[in-house]
Amino acid sequence: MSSATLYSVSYDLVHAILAAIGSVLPYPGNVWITNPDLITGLAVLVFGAILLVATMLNTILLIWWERKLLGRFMDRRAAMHVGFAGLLQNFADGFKLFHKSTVKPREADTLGYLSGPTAYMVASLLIFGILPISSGWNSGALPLTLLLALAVFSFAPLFIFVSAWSSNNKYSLMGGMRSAAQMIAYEVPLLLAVVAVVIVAGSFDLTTIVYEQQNYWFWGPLFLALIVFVAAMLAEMERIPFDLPEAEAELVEGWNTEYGGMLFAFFMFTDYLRALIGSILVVLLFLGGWTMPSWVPAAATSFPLAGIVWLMVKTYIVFALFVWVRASLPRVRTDQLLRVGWNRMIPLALLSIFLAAVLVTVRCLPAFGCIPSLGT
Amino acid sequence: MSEMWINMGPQHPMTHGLWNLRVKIDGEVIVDVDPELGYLHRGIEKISEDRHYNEVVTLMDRTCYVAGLAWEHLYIIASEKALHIEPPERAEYLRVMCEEFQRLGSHIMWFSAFVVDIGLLTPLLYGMRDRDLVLDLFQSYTGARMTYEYMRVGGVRNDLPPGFTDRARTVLDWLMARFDEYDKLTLGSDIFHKRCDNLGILKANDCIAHGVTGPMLRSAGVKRDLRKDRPYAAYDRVEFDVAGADSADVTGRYLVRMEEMRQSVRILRQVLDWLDRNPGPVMARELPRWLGAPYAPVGREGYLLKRNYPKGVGFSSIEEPHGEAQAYIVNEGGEHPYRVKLKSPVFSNISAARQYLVGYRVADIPPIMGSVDVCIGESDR
Amino acid sequence: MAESPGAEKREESPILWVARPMATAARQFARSLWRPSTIVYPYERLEDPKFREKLEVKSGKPFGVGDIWDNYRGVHALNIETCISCNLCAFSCPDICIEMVTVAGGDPKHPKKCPEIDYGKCSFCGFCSDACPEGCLTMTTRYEITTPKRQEMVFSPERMYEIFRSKLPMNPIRLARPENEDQILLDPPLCIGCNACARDCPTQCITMLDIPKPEAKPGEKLPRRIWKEPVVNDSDCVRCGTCISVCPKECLFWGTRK
Amino acid sequence: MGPEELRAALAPALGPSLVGVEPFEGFAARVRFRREGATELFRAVHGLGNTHLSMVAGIDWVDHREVLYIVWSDAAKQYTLLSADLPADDPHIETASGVWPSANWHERETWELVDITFDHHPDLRHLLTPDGYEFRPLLRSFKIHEPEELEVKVRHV
Repeated sequence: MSSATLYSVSYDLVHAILAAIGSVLPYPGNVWITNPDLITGLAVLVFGAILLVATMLNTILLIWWERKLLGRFMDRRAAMHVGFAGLLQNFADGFKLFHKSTVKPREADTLGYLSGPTAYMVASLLIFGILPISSGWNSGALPLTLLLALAVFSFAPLFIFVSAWSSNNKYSLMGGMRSAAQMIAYEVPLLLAVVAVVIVAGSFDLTTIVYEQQNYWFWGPLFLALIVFVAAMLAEMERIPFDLPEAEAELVEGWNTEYGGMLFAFFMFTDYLRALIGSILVVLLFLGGWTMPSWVPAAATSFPLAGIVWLMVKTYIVFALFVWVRASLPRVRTDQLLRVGWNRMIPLALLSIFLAAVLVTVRCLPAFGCIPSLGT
Repeated sequence: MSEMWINMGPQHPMTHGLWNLRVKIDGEVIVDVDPELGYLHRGIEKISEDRHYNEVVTLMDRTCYVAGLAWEHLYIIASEKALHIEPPERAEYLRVMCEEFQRLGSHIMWFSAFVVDIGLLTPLLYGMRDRDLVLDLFQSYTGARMTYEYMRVGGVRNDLPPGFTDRARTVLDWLMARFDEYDKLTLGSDIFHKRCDNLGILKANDCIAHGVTGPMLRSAGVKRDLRKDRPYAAYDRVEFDVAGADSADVTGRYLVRMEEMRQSVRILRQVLDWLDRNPGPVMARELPRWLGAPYAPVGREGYLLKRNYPKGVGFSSIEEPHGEAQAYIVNEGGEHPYRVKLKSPVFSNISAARQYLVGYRVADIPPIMGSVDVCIGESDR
Repeated sequence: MAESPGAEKREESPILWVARPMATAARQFARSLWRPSTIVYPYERLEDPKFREKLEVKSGKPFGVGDIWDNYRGVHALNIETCISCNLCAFSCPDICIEMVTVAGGDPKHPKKCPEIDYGKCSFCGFCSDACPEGCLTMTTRYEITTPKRQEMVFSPERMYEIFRSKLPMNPIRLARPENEDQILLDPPLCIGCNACARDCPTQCITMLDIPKPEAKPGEKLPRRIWKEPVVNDSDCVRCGTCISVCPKECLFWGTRK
Repeated sequence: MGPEELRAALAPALGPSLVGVEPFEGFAARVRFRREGATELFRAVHGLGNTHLSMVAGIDWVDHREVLYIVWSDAAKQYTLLSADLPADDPHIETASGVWPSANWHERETWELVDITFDHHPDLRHLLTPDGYEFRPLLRSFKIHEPEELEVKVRHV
């Protein structure tokens, strides 16, 4: 366990640069520039910038990954001309969206129309500030990271509904209402499934949860919770088969019907941001996070940043599963979705909590081994 | 939310064409609907009155852009009756082949559009891919992929190119294997049944009263198929079964159309065998001069030669991919038809929209309208 | 009754309901992993015979239309040298998009006229190439005519001659002529022997033959005319109707010779 | 059902408004009737098993107009053609949509294109043409081309 965190690295970086500058500056300047408050402030900025760029790159890569996978599922090639294998296609699309003008409907409420997508994106980006991505690479030592991440994650329906309401369009409104109903309905099973993990791991801290999985990953014993979590996550991410709020066939484009240009890019980007968060959460909670099983040769897990690489590999594999589901299943209807959510998912989630409790009681599984915090 | 009218169309992903479905909703429940047509009305019936019989064929391709050959067939049968011309037998078989390939193409196109309506994007591409094979076949003998201009009064434009029948059989084998794949993606999925069972129910009595025909009627248990009931061209000489279902819902229509595609393949195999065995002329021997294509229809200075050609009325009714299509052509002895009346099955099927939409939810509109197989080109004409 | 492939499977375990479509999609994924069915259009073209061969061998799927792709009705190719200016293409065009324009090569009295096609109006129905008696107006596999300028959609005869000389595959399909073709008939009493039909006939199949000048009966005036009559060589005639339209006395007409 | 049987079945109900029943190619028969007996005829024909009305069409014969109804009987598997001549100056006829609901849209179309008014029609609005469209395109008097372009020399052979 190294003590370097992303924040400490950026602090050291800023400190070194400012010290170097300060050594050549005359008297009042060099004191001022090595002021600890300034270093801290700049370090936070650098930390944020690195995080933002990494997140954006990852999200765009995720879109590329989905396009390529979906293309093969559909017996076609996806983006392939801009950059190697179309890797830069999404940048091109993004630039196109960025230089389009924002056309606001005349009757739309300006404040809500503009702030909705922005808040939606910012709230989702916040989560990356607290997600641990490798050992020691968590940004702060919060004891309740999981809870905070899920709380911020569930802000989304509010912003979606604000955007939908303020764009003054019947389709947007219906999409927004569906979205709110759906997200609230699936928030409950999502949290209940998480509770199963928390019971076993004994902590709300994601780093701790990952370390509790060093003997075996939770997906095996907590398979039911995994199923519930993935299904609820699909609904939270609004992907097929649960993409009713933006069902193209009946609601045009759902709550973002009236958005174009950069604001639409915000929505689009944030959808994939949330997909990335969802996939990372699945990996952290059930698939051992950045750790690998002991039979994996040490050379494969000990190179620099190995934890981040393995976490990302797992994340992309989990996301591929989401894409696979999207490629093969039709969309369900609102009432069916809500009925499944309340009538099926919640009992299953409760059952998974019961199973988790059983697991805690028996402590050790014969084939898998024990959870560290529970002892042998 | 209280009751409100929303306009689904003319630019809406559900419409599959240029039309407007005005829906009155109470929350998510449909209270009333009012379809509006006419966005694609090009006056084909009027333009036909100003064109020579063979030139009207170019308009018929544009009538329904996914079933051009079926409409050519409809028009040609009626105008041959009006002009008292008998096509050779090989031409009749070729026309049956055209119509069945067109049915395959149209139904696959319908499948592609329908699965998107229920949110299934993958089979859309499968359907497009497989329809392209049918279009390739069309291109190889008509020369075009969408606007074929293949049939002529008195026969067809040209015979099949060498090697066509073998290639067509390969395509049919490929398609038959793909149909099973389609079924696995749709019928094999629980969500599909959740979405489509007991949806958009239109019972047989309502179908007949509102003039609904085609797969919608057959899915309600009425096995009316003009190819069987009132055989035209060479349909009395091929074997096939009429597809049918009892459920009268969206799933029933899906089953009927998939079964029809399989029956089309069955018909096509027989027709291809026949065509292999029986070479012959594809154009009638006795044609009025101005009907043969390679002639000047009029003299250079607008010099028109009026012949005392027998007058007549031609009526044809065929089982187009969407249902019962009819043409009524009045020949008053001139080069141009006096009146061409076309009846589109989609026109009647849309007109009954209130019967099968009211009471369902907004989310059900795309699958229901998708199962109707709307083609606005032919309903507006 | 169509048997429902889903009906008997309803008793199966619910996990299959999700697994079956997912397995189908995965199978397709594996199939298209190496080579999806799409072709990369601007770089790979189905009208390119080399690419077609490669595709058919590798994919094993019935994609592409093989050599009969050449039957495609695309942009016209015009062989100006063999064009006889018969006007039939312009006559037969349902969209009235063909205009006969003068090209170099004719004598000043009878300028040579060849078709100029406006692809903004053309519907590619192929009636013109069907009508062409000399086979000089054919359709090729070229289909890219998009241009930002509307004037560039009008293809002059010289431009179509360029296409002809570029050796693109031509549509080999020819329409068979019916056997009971009408012929050019003459209404002898009306004819004045003016030679207009023989002069303008694009195939030179009309010859003016001398007819005996009748003896004028007493009190009767002979008509003022040249004592010649056109005779049409039916095997050379392309039935373009030029003679009928240039006849000043309307004495030629379509009909069947007994 | 041949023309003679059809006449025997229809004559009592219609009386003088039945002009004639004649054989017609492609149909079981062609029933010509006067518009005064339209509703009775529709009821009678519907009662004979012709439950499906497949099309309503109008033809403008310049001096008069003709309205056509094509009905289908599932039992006999035959079409029957019903036709009535209407005067060109006052072309109206009773609606068939009370007997066959499918006539609704066909009659709207015939009304707007051929200018035949259907009395007591529940919803006689423009369907294919825009609301307030004043022309009746399928009348012979509506020319696509300018009149001088249509003038051609005609010679009968």
